[in-house]
Amino acid sequence: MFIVDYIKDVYNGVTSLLKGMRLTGYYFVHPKEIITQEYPEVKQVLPERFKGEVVMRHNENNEHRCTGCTACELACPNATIKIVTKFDITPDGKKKKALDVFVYHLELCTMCNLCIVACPTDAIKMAQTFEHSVYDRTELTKVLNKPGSKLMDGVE
Amino acid sequence: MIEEVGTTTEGDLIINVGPQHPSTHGVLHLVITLNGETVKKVEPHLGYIHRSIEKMCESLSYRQFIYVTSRMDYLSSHINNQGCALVVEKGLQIEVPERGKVIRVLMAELTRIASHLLWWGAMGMDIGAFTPFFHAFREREAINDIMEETCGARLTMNYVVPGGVMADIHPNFQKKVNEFIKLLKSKIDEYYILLTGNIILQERLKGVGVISAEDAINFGCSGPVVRACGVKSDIRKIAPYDGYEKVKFDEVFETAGDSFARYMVRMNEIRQSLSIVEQLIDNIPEGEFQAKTKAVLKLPKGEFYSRVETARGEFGVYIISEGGLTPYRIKFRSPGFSNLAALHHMVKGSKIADMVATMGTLDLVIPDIDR
Amino acid sequence: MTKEELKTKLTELVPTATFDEAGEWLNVLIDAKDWLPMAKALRNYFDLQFDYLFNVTAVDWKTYLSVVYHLRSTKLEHVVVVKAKIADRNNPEIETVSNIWRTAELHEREAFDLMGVKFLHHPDLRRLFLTDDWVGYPLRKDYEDPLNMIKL
Amino acid sequence: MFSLESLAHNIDLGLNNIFPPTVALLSEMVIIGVGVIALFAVLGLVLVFMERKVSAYMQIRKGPNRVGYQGFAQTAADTLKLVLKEGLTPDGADKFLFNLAPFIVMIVAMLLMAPIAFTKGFQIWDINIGVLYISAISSLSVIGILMAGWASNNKYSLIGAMRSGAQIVSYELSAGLAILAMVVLTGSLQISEIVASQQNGWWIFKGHIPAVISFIIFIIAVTAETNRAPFDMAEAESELTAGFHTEYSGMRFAFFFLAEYVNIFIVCAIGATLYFGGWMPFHVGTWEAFNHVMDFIPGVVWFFGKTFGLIFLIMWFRWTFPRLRIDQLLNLEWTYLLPISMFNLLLMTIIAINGWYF
Repeated sequence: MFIVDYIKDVYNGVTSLLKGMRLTGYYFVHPKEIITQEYPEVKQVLPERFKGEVVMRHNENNEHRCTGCTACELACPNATIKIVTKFDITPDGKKKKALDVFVYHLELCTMCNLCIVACPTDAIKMAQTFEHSVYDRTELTKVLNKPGSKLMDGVE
Repeated sequence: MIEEVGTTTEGDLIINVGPQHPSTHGVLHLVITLNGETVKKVEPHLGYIHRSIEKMCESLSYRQFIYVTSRMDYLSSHINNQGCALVVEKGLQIEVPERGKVIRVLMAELTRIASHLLWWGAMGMDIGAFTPFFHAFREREAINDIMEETCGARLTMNYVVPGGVMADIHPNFQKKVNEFIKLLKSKIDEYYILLTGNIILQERLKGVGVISAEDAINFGCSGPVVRACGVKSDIRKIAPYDGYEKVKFDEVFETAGDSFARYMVRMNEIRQSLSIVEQLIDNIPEGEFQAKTKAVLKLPKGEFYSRVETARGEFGVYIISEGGLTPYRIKFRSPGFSNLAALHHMVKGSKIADMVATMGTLDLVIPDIDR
Repeated sequence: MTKEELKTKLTELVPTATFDEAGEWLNVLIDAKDWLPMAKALRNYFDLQFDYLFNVTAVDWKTYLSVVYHLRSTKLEHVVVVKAKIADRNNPEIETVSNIWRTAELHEREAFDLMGVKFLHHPDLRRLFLTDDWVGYPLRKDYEDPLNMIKL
Repeated sequence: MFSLESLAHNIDLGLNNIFPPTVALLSEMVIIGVGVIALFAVLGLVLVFMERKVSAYMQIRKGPNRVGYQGFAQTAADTLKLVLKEGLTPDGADKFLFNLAPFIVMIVAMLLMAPIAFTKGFQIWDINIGVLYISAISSLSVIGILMAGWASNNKYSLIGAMRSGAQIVSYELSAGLAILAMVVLTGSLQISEIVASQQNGWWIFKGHIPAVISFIIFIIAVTAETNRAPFDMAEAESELTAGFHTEYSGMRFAFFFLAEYVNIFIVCAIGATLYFGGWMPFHVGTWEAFNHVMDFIPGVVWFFGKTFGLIFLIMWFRWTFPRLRIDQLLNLEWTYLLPISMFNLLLMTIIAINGWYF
């Protein structure tokens, strides 16, 4: 019947609305459900696999493991890494290729992790930093090997 | 002939919706012809974030090009990557170890849930309910945290490599996913109360943006759009990949073909994906997560096509190889591009508000359309 | 329909067609002028019923162009790949199929935009992604753009 | 005992003692004008802050929490930003109407403040047709909105304004009928008398079924009249970007924004006056002790408490429901609300004539 359908319509509609209001009302009176993270005060600890930026491992004697093989440079899809090599003279008088400057363009990097996978000597890794904002983008071009650092002994 | 600004000769109003507009979810530009509130014509103008990924991939090696595809449909980036890895594996006949396959499927389904959750929230925004957005993000955040722990990134993970996955799962992965399953199961009924069951939403979506099964096929729609008309189209069922043939799940169908049917297909797909995750999470086989591959991959001369089911529909990768280090020609068949083609057909004759609601249920991701 | 059955059927349809069975699906290589009648047949014949055109693209083979159509039948669940060869690279022309499969409309516009294939009788053949005054077709192999293309 | 009534009375007496009556009246007007503007500013700040916090808590987030303690100064900071911002006028806009529209909307909101009784005897103008006055003036705000939409030279604004026109004109009817039902029950149009008639119980309890129905219709209709979600057709963020005030910026935008919130306050104040007894304390029949305790709470607190309760209800609607479509909106009015409220008016008349209320 028309009137019955009409009232049923109104009833069903209103109950569906009230159910929704009960849910939002529940959240309104339960502030402990709030999921806001207040960022600068509360900093989340990022998991160790988080890909923030590429850094080079150095030990306490300022030695790194990069042989300058350019595997990472070849693996990089965006030309983010540029490796400049030099020739060291080994004690027995031979010339040996070694890393001079490891240039890393953070502004081009997409954190795809391919360079880390490609590295045969495990010289680079991903750091868990994420606050990369700077005022001048040239600051994002970084040299990863620390000044005066040398190749670790035994790494070929 | 349509003028860019002003009215047509019949006195209809022409409005530019986008490239910056709250309901186009990105830089989609629609030129709509209006007669009062009624939409007479919708014409998409594309290319605002066209990056020519296809050309870009022609100069990238078979390992490198996978990461670019994350930037297409960024909401189901893992599934895009999976499709690309599959085509390389098909060309090189690499057999992915079981563990690798299961991890891929798990991640793909989590991605699908995350994508559908974001769609649900944005759908609410499109029809004027703001609260669902945050409620959906709460659960999506849990998925993102899981992704972050295992893959190292939250959205564009680049976790897939030809031959498997890049790294093994994190030791906490199974525990976290089990927690997430519990969380989502407790919250999924709230979605019903908050939006699905709401009389206003049902009135807004039922009978709006109707497309028949024949038209949907003819327009090349895929995914939930065509499943809402009752057409079998799930690639996971038609041409199973990565071990989808071994898991039990139902392809979700509706018959009405309207916006509400599309809405319900997506809502039910969340449950189906959840059941896939549930089946697999405690049964990840032991073994290698990645097959042994050569350092430099070279596809043999020939043509390879692989298709996967992303959250939006059928994603295809078509590679023509000349035997070199890089693809000779690569083409991505993106689901959003074809779905967008049907928009005019769906909305002509309805109100502006219906157009927004229909666009919401199409779940357009603009980088996916523009590529 | 299996590959073999499709092959015999399609040979009847287009006698000049050649086949390539290397991949997963049957590849049919035809000439561009045979395409329109073949497309109609593929769509309408009772035992073919390719109603779902899921991919259209064009390939630049340096001396000629080809347009590749991936077709699937949602009812009979078979797939065929049609490659129409366009010999004239400078003025490539092929009949549109946007009146047979509506999805082709946007896909063909994309192919026109990026590869320069002219689809005859297309209802609205304009640039899709690029601006209307763009010169050249970027996906062609001989396309040069010193400003935007960075050689690695 | 100190009360706002005696304060107002003393000011009136003092001014009349010092100045001749005309000057006294003028200076009283100035005081009231300043008071109303100050109240506007405070209401704007408080209501915007309230809306942001309510929405935040319903959306499981914290809302503004940086400027000042718990973000209390956030709205003040936003206002400062809006004041300092350049007010742009789009090219091709009708400059005069474009600049006039926000002021019309503001003036209407200010005029509506006049007959509202804040507490006993504390009322700007106790006009004897108070309810009618409010119904009449509140429909004027549509002119400002139409003006803004038309003058902006923007199609989104135009569509938004037209929607708003259709909507306000329609919902005026059921709001009027809902108010009329209460007038039938009270027998007076004067706000102070309506409040006084609720001394022994609020109308929503005394008038039982028809009063409750009337209240529900009233709250729906005023939500629509103030262009609030789920009836925010005029702004419809996802469809028309910002509707009729798309092109406004700076202070003129702030006027629209402020007027929206002041309008909400006014309609809720009227709702509180008609159904919840205005500044009348909560009394229960013969519980003398209880009633006495209730009397200790000043009328202003009661008034604002009830008003803010209704405002919270309207905000609650906004942050829960999706938006209706324009044809559904009109459908709701003409096929549901209007017949129900007409029937309700009839029912109310029968009840009032027979004295079947408490």
